[in-house]
Amino acid sequence: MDSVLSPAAWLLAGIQALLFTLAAPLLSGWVKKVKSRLQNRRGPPLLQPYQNLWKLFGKEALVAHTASPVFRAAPYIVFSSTWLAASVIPLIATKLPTAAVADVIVLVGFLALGRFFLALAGMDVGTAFGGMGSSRETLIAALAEPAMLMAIFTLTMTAHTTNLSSVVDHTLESSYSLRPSFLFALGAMLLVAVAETGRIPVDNPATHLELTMVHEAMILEYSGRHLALMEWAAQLKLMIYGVLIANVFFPWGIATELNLGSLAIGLAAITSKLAVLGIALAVSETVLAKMRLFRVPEYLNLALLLALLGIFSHVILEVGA
Amino acid sequence: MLQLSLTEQIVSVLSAVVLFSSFALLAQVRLVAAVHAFAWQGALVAAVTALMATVGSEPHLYFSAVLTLGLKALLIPWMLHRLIRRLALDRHVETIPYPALVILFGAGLVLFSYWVVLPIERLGFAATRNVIALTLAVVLLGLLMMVVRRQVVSQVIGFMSMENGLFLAAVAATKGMPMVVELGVAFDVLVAAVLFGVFFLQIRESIDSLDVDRLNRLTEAETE
Amino acid sequence: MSSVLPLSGIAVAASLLSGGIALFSARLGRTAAVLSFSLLGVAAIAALVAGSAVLVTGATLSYELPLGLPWLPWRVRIDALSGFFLVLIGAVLMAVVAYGPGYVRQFEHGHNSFAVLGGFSGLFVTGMLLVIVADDAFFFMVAWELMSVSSYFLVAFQHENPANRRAAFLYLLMAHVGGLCILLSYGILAGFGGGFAFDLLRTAQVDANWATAAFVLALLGFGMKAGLVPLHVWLPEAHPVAASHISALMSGVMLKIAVYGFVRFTFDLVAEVQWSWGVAVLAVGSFSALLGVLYALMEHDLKRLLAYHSVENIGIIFIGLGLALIFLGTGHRLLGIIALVAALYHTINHALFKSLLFLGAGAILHTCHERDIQQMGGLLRRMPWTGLFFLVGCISISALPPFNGFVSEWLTFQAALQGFVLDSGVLRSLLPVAAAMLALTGALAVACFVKVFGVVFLGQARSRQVRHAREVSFGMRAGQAWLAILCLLLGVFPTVMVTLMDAIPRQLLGAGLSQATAHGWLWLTPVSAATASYAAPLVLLAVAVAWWLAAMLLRRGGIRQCDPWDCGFSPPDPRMQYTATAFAQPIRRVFGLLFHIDERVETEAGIARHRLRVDDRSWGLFYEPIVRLVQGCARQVARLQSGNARAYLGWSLGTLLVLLWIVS
Amino acid sequence: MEALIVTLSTPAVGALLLALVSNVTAAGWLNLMLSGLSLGGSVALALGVLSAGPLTRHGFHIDAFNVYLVVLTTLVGFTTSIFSRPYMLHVCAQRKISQRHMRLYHSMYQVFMLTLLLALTIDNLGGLWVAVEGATLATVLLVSLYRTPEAVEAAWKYFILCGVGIAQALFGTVLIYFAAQHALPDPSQGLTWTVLHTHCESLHPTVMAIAFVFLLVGYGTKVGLVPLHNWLPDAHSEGPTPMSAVLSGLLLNVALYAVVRLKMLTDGALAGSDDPHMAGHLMMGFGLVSFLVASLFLHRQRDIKRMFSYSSIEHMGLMTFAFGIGGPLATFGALLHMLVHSLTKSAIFITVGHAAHIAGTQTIDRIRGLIRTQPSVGWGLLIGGVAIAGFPPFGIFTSEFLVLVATMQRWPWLSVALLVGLGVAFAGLFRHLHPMVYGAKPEGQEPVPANMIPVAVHLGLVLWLGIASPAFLSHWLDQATQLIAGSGLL
Repeated sequence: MDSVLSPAAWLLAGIQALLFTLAAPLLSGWVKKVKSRLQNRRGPPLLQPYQNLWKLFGKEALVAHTASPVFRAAPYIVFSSTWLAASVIPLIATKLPTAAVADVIVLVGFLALGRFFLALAGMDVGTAFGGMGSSRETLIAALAEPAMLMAIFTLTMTAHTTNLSSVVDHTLESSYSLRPSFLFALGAMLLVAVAETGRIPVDNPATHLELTMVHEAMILEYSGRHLALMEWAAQLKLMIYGVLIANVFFPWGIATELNLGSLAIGLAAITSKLAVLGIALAVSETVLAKMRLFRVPEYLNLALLLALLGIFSHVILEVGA
Repeated sequence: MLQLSLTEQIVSVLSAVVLFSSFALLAQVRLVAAVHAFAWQGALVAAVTALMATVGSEPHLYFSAVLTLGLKALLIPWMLHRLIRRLALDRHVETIPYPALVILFGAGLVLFSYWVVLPIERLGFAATRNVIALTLAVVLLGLLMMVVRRQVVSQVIGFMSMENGLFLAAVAATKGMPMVVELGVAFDVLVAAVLFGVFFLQIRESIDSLDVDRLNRLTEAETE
Repeated sequence: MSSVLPLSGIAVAASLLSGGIALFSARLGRTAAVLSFSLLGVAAIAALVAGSAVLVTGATLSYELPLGLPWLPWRVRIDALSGFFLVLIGAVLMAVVAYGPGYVRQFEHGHNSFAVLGGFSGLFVTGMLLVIVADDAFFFMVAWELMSVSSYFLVAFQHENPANRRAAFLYLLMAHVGGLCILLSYGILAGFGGGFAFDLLRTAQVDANWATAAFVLALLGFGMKAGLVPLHVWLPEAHPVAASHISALMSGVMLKIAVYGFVRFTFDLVAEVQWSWGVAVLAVGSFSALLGVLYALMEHDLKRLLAYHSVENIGIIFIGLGLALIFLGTGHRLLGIIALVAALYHTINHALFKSLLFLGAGAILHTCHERDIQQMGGLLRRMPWTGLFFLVGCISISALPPFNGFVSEWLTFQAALQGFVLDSGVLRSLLPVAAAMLALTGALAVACFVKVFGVVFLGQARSRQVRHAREVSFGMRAGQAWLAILCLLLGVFPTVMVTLMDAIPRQLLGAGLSQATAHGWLWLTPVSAATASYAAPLVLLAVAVAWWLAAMLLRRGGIRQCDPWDCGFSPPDPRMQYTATAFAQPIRRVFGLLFHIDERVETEAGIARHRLRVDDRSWGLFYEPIVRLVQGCARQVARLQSGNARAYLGWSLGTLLVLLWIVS
Repeated sequence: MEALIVTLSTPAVGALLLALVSNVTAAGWLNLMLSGLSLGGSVALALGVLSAGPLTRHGFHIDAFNVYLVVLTTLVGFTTSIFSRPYMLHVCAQRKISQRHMRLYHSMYQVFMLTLLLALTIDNLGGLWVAVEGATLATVLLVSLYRTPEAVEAAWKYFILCGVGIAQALFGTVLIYFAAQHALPDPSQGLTWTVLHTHCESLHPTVMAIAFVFLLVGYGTKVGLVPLHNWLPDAHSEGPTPMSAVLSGLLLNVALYAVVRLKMLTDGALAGSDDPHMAGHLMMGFGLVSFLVASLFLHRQRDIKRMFSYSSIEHMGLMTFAFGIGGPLATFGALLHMLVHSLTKSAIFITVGHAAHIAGTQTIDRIRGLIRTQPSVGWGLLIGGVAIAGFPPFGIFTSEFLVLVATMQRWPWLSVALLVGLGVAFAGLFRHLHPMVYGAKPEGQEPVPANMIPVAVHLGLVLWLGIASPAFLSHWLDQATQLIAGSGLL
């Protein structure tokens, strides 16, 4: 509880959250860029996402006359809940006071809250595609969420805490870091991350092909600043999963002391880790093709299986031993 | 060897004859003959009663004897006779399925009765024990008759012969029940007999026959 | 403190009187309804005050009533657990009192008089209150069955409807069987304790095997009432057909009374709990939670859907109770207490949000006369307040922060995550699996309520009467508002509630949960601050700030109304909307094994129709065999009554011979 | 003693008087008044016995066990006569029976009451037998009163089966007398129950065992124990409804009363033998079989009165079972059950009579929507059904609770059978009851003049007994328990 009372820590948490938000479009720009390169295209500039957002913010928002207040409120809720989720995750430094306010289960709760309103927004206007997107989104989420929680539980049970900051600290301090359970959990987490962020092979963020889209179907009716918020929230989500994987499974380099030097090291570390992850994602998206919707449950079952294996190997191999 | 007094011997013999008459009832297929056999059975019971009255100097038993004679040997047979004629059943011959088996079963019942009363030996009055066994057999045979006979009249005769067995038991084994009770019993039997008469007519009216197997409207078993 | 007993007495008397007054509705007209509901209001306030007084002081009060049998008088006792449930009843009853007068207006004309509805409502509330305060098994059973019977009459209320009759029959039958199981389980304890007073049961030295037998019977009995799978089948039949404020009471409160009974039995009356019981409860709870939500997803009758969600939430409560039993049975008292508090917290949460949702469904039914969600749509613009409150209910039941459902699920997760302290590897791996089931349930619940809210309140109206829906009266909205506010408060200030509930484990298990609130009202730290913490007020604040920031920054730029775009197709009409069936279709395919699906295309006069029926599998698996067995036995037995007098005489002769043979 | 004379002589005189009164309306009122007078007498008698202890004089014996049954009998007789008056007038107006038959009906009603009261109060086993047989004879003509083929058939079966049964009981009585001849100082008192009871240890055990078998089968036939019950549903369904009410509410009780009295003797005689609880075990067996079989039978009924007569078999089975268990708790429960079952069942039959009038038939499938047609009858039937199914706060729950508890203490595994039976019986009852009371009113169905006061009184009493058993009644029953089981509960 000591970190909670320190104003410096709060300040740092605020900065981290801001950084998180601002860096999110950069990450998706990076992935796009790498992907284009892999496909022998030049691709958009790295900062193109910022430009898109800026443009959208300046535009007039169109709202269908069949829409209800939920439609207009949803972007704000989706964005703010995703942003709150982001603020809980240690980005460049641990001992976050925000991680004490909301632990990892709350983080999942925030994401679920965002998804709830995103799906509602999809159904609000009463079009054919919106409902379809919501339906698919909730199916994928329903199957992905247990796998994700199980993967996280493997970590939290190892660290005996659900405070993400403490989990990272624990992994750093522990000498026994090459655990079979972590390996399985990482696998599960990677699969879930791909599904949850709507990337190939589960969903294709670049498509507007009616029958395959999931996320795009839900935000089909959005325009202007509403669309900008939704897009930004999606980019944030990608970033969240990236940072989660990067910092929870490979925490090395993150700042545990609140001094400028270690913070700089932390920033550099997370940047390079995310860059690597982005390349990995781009590679996998290039190599793989999108699945049919009803293959997705099998895919997520694999994630759940990995997560279960992780937790079993933890409670059987590591606790008992 | 049992030492029995003369009275006890006579009682035993008469009771045995009553038992025999029960078999006669069981086997008799002609209604009129069955009524006659029933009347004889009543007379025998009355005779035993009178005998007990003389031996035991129980004056109220004389009354019982007369009552039994009047009721069981005369009045009820007469009523049945009249009913049979009124219902035109004089020449009715009943078919009993497996008559030999029925008689065999009856014999089995007699054996069973002896077996049941066997433990009463300890009381040390062997004759009475035998009489109880005999009367028990008469009661069971009466019941058996009601089970195997389909004719309403034969059923009534079976019922009445059960009553005979009871009465014989009361008289022979215990020298008669208290007077009030016997009067009550006799009254009930009389009313029952009258009611039977009423029912014959009602049943005849409703199913146009006196075959109890056709009284089966109130069934709950599934009809295949 | 001395006023608690009189207050509870007032609560009982007022509810009884409310029923009595309703009987005169023929003469008094609308006055009777108003009077009756005001008396229920008195009962609600009295229960609330009495319950909170007991919780705050942690005292135990008892009293003996001059009723019952001479050597078995009815005993009353109010302790913290009773107090908690009194508060629960009072809170929901308040909403019903505000909501009821407006809702029952529709019964003023027509056959179904208010006399029956109000009369049995009063009795129903009386029964529930008495169950809570009963202190001996006999009185408990009387009150329990009073509750069952009066609610049965409430289910059968609109009995022109065959569905009501069927539901009422099924309900009463299962209530009866459940009641008998409970009676038997008390009987086992009483056999060892030497009497039926709860004090004697507490001190009974029960043999372990018999204790298990008693526990299994109690689980069956209370589980049947609570609606655990596969004993839940009455629930989706009975709750929807009752009047909506009664559904709220039944689903919101009566099921909780079953939880009360189970908690009272296992945590209070049975001296020694065994961890194996916990495993059974955990398994049953997990399956109930998962199957409940899956069946709910397939349902399109709004109230049936909510009823299946009750099954789900009862499952979640029992997951908590199962965890508590496992921890207590293995000697980890503190963790057991956390799990118990989590379960009880979820109990009150579910009471609040499920009542809220049922009241909302009732409001829709009241104005649209429609329960099929496939006929609804766009109601949010026609009934904004009801829609808002319903949304609160949806968020709460989906366990999303910062509302109350999330807090209790969070606590349950926290308890489940402490599984590493257990010695047995099997148990250690069981707990995370249960947690995963809980997570899956939660995610599916989100899916389901997206479906419900999306199809009912969003989009466009799918039928004429829905298009002409109007907002309901002030009282009906007030009832929903009260519950919605409570949902938010319990979500934002969990520490207050946990502090209040502290008296319960203190009394039942001899220790409190002081570390949970050790860091001030802001922080909920069930195990320790290092393990997990949650500051709900800060979360709410952060949401508000984030929203405000985003809204402030993005004020510029106008908004223009236009037709929906929909990829450039012509403006969609209501029939083009995604239906509830379509919404649930992917899930139906993924979990197809768990449903009994009857899907076919029928061609009639050249028109092809697609028919789809999705049913509960438990009917075919558990109930139909029993029905067939009873029918078969009855058919065999009926041969006894062949109609042949000679056969009857033969029976007599045979019986005589057999008996003589036996005695000789 | 005066009270006893009033109680007994009223029906005796009444029977003669009513045989002469040809005015149907007047006869109905007279019947009602006579029953009321008898009730008054019995209440006075009960007060006397309560204050002064058991009364044994002039061949009558009244103790705590039978005095409450006497009051119950006269009470149910009285309330049924209230119901019977308009009901039979209605039947008469429909020309189902003639005025002559009405005379028979009223006269036999009183004879029936007389025989029941006699059977309860008399101190002589022979007298008991005569009275029970008399009760059969008095009712047999009433069963066939409507003269339909079914009624005649039912009456015949009733007559022949009960006649055979009661003959077996007489054989048992003779055997007891026989045993008494060798045990009593004064053999001529060999049928006096009180004398026998004081000397029961010296009665020959084997004779008593055989005698008990005969008596159990004999009186058990009248109780309606399976498989001797076959007459019961027939007689109940075909006779006039007031008759069904008193048959089910009273006659069965009296027969069970006889069995229990004889069990007390048998238990005493067998106390020293190697199987001292033989009588109890036999009763438990019969009771349990009756209970379970009757509960299954309930599922297949098509006639409303038949259905409730099976319910009577079920409850009589439960009581027999409870008396068989013995011990204070079970006995108390059984005694209470006798009381509440009589009250409830007669109330139900009264309601059923009205229901059958409303629908014009007794067929369950054609009785529909009672609550809509005539709420008082519909609710009466429904609440009666709830009460008879054993739901609190009605008294049947209390007595079933006690019986169940006693079973759990002595025979834990049998309580499972009891619970299964209760569940099956409930399902059987309510699956038929539901469609009858609920639903829309059928075309052309009209309310009938119905007097629901007796039903309200009965159900009110049962409710009262369920909520609070009054102290005087508990003591009363407790004294009876002491008599039967040897020790009381209080």
